[in-house]
Amino acid sequence: MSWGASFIIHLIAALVIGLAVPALSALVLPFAVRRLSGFISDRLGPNRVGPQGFFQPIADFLKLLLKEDVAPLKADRLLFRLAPAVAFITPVLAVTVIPFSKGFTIANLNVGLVFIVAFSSFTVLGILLAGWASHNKYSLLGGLRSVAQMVSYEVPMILNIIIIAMLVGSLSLNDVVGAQGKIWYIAVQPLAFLVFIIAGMAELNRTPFDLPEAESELVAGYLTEYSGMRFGFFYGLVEWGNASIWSLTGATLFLGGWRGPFAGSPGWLILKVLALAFVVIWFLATFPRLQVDQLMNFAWKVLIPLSLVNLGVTGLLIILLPDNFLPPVAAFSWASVIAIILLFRPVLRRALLRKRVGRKTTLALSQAEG
Amino acid sequence: MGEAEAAELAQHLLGGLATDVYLEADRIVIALEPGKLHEAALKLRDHKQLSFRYLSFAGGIDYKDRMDAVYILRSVNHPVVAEMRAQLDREQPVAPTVSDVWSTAGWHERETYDLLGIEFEGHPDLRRILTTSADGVYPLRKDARPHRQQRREWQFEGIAAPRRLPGEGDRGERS
Amino acid sequence: MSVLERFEHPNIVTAATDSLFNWARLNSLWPFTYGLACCAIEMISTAMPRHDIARFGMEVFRATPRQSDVMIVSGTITDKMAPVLVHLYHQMAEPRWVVAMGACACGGGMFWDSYNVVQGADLLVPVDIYIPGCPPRPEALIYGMRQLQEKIRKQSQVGLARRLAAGTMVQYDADGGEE
Amino acid sequence: MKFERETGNQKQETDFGSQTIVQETDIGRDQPDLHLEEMVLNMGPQHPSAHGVLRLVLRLDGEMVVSVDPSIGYLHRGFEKLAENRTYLQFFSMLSRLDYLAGFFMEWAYVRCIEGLMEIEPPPRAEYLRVIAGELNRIISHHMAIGDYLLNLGALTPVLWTFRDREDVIDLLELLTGQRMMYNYARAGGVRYDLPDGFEEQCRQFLKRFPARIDEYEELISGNEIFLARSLGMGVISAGQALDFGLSGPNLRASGVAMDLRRHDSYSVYPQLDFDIPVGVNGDSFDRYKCRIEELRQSVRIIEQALDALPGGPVNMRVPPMLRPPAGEIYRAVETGRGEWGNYLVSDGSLRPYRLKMRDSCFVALSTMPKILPGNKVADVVGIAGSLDLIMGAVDR
Repeated sequence: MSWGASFIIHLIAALVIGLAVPALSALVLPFAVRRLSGFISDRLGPNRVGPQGFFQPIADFLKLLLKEDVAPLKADRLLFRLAPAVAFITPVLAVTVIPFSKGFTIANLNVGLVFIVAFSSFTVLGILLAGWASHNKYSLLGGLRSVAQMVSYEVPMILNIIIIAMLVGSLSLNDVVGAQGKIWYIAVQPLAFLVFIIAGMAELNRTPFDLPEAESELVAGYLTEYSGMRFGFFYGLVEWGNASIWSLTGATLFLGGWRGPFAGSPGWLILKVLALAFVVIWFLATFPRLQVDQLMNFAWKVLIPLSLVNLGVTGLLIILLPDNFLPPVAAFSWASVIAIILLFRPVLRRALLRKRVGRKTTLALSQAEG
Repeated sequence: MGEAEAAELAQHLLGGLATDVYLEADRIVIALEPGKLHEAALKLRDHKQLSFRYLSFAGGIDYKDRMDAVYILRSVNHPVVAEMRAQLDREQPVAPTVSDVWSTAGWHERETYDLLGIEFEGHPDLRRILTTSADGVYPLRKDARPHRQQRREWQFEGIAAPRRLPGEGDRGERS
Repeated sequence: MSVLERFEHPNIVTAATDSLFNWARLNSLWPFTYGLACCAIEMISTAMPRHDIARFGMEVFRATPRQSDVMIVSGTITDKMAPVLVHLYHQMAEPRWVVAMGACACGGGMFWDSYNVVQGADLLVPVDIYIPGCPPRPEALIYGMRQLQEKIRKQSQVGLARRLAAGTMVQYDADGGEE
Repeated sequence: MKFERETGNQKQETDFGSQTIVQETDIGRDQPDLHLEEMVLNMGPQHPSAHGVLRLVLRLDGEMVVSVDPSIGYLHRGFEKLAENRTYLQFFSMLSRLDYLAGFFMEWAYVRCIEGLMEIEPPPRAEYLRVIAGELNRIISHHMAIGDYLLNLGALTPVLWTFRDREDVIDLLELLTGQRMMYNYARAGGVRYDLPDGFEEQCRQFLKRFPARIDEYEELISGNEIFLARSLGMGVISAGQALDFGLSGPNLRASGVAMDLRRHDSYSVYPQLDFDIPVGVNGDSFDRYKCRIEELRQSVRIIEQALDALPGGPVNMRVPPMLRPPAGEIYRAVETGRGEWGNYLVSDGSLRPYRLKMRDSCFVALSTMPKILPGNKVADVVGIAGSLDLIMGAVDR
């Protein structure tokens, strides 16, 4: 095949898949959120539009498409309109390096991991632009929070991706999936998986880290001034597109990618992605929101030291036992996860509480005095 | 300690400050000169046994010929309610503030100022709190007749009224 | 002959798009989180498990006027609140609807003669649906929203466009004055 | 199809009314290159955590609150003036609209005033029915308080769970009074209706079911590390401060002052009922939340006892149809879900109240915010406001 033809085929494939994955996730995931969180809170959720309410997201998006597109007078018009597009780069481009099955990768880069990390940072640029250009104080606060949060949580995220790269010995995602033929890395590195999940929630602005768009504090955060489809871009395509990218990355790195019983296929990958998305929704319906300083404390005082220790020990074990390093790494990782679960409360409380409460809070019951 | 006992104690405590101390409907009423409100308030709050450390509210009543400032106090130790009241001049109602005695009085006095027009001398932040009425209109005064008997049109400074097409959600045009 | 005049009467194009667009709009009515008084509690109850307005896809209560479609004026409007209400109405993006929930929003309710109460939301903004009651039960609010859906089902895009042409939607500068 | 405007889309900024006054702080003074500004953020009157129509003008240094100026009156409906223009009986129906989450307490305080002036005692059955209605009201009020507080902290599910159970209580109240929220149940000299058929069984079933539900809330909320981190040590009010601020209800008791008008004033038949008063230790948001949870349990106890001890007899007494209390002045208060609700009633012997002054606990709780909020983060503003359990209908009156 000539170079030109190959280029065009790849371009079309990238566009189709790159647009289809965010679009599909924007259609499926918000609906899943509403039904699942409805289930958790004893409700039904949307069930009138189409079978079991399945056309609800279609109606929502069509409506958003038809709605007036307002740009505030004092806003920086160009940046205001550009921001959703900038944020949308992440899910479109990052999906191109994900292996969907054996030999089915749009761009089989040998630096796939770096590529994903690099492009997942683009969202923050879009959000900062949106927050700044809106000329609204809530938006500004939301944008600033988002930058602080995403930059902080990028670090543990990358550290854990490096751990996987070290285990595999390659930065190519195909190699990562190939190396998980016998055992998935969730069994080898549960600690890294745990940190990956937590940091991912923060990267995705999901509860308990949904500070940038904290509805009860900042109205809608950086989205406050957006209406119509520009809002739809952020609300559906960017957020849930990113969620699916995160789930795809997680499934590839830790859950064996497209591998599965019987035969490896994209079907298994989709199942794993849905499982990870379920975790996101579950968190969303359960947790309250963290505070800004608690959020920062948690990243810099808990997650990053944890990841660094994990990285150091894993690297040491790989150097010391170059032939058979998986069992000791797994042993260390499992031991630390169990230790964290046992010591979870004191560690977390120390990290989160900004000032100690002297006495343990109890309630005295004043008995009848007559 | 019952009300009668507390009233006696208060009478003894305040001495010449109070013009009258009597019981009415389960509460001790302490009538005072407006100038002596602050001093009496301090004494009532700091007394060990009476310990009126809790101010329920500070308000006012317009009696057409005079204006009364009313303070309801609650004793922390005993189930006793006391009322301080002072008669003010209706045309120029001025009372000393007790917001330094009980900080809760700050907002209650603002509200009384807003609704009745009683000015509290020494109040740190005496602004209107509830209404947007013009100066000099105090809705709770008996001679104020602020009632609306008809639907009126609204125009806001700096905000345009939404335009309507004929028949679009405008009851005024249809009826 | 302007485009609007050409589409004066429904034709095969507008009828089909009308039904599709209206289907999307009426099935995705996102209310505005704008609780004023007592009725707000019943409005919240409507979104809660027993009554669950989410079944109709209406549980997405947006806190910012930009992203909401229907403003439920739930409660008494006071003098101090009236300019805010108009302001928020202006900030909503078209197409937008207003539901007056409860006696106070319909006509002042039992506070009609108070010195600080606006006698009905329709003195300030165009109201599409009136829901009587003090406060209306959640069932009544759901019924009102269903009526609004019926209203939307019958509306035509031409009508909306004519509204545009008639200058219903006004330009505002940042200080709220008309341009 | 988009409704683009012909000359571009122009609308206003969202934070209406806020002046963009910018003041330089002292921090940057010695560093001329560093330009620090305080930001004025206008929270409300339309804000998801404004509990209706509260407006807070915050002065922020970054995310840190420097000063707070609550602006109220967005729901000032002029109750006190309206009372002077309605007869005593006409005004009964308006009272529940004050604190619309627990409207029966307002009626109770009002009839206590009238009964005090007329010097009549309602029959005992009526007093018990009032206690039952009042405690059911306290339960729904605390339901809203807990759910709304957690919603302010960003947790979605608790508010849905509490509202699920709130509907059960509302069913009971509807059975008892005929209305979901606005009861119009109390009458001078008794209550309006006797117990309907089937109320007692339904109520007992609910009381049997409800403690498990409270445990369920605690399981979801109280042990959650994020909730603890957001509530422990937040908005601390010491006992002395609380008395000075004039707080009442759970807000006061969370600070360690065991003052409950049900005990302190011993009105109605509360002296004959056995219940505890939960008292906090630290006076922070967590204690306020915990006090409310505990009061839910105590309310269950009270209703059970009241149902057991319910005497027979009439539920109201004959009073003249046109109420005309003798001239006099009286102050009577009841303990609502939020604290002391007091009415100061001045009667001149005519058909209408001469003056009705209402004392509200949320108004007082709100007035503490300028003192306790500075130094906290923006997110804590809504957190602490949620834990104080404000209801604007009662604040603005």
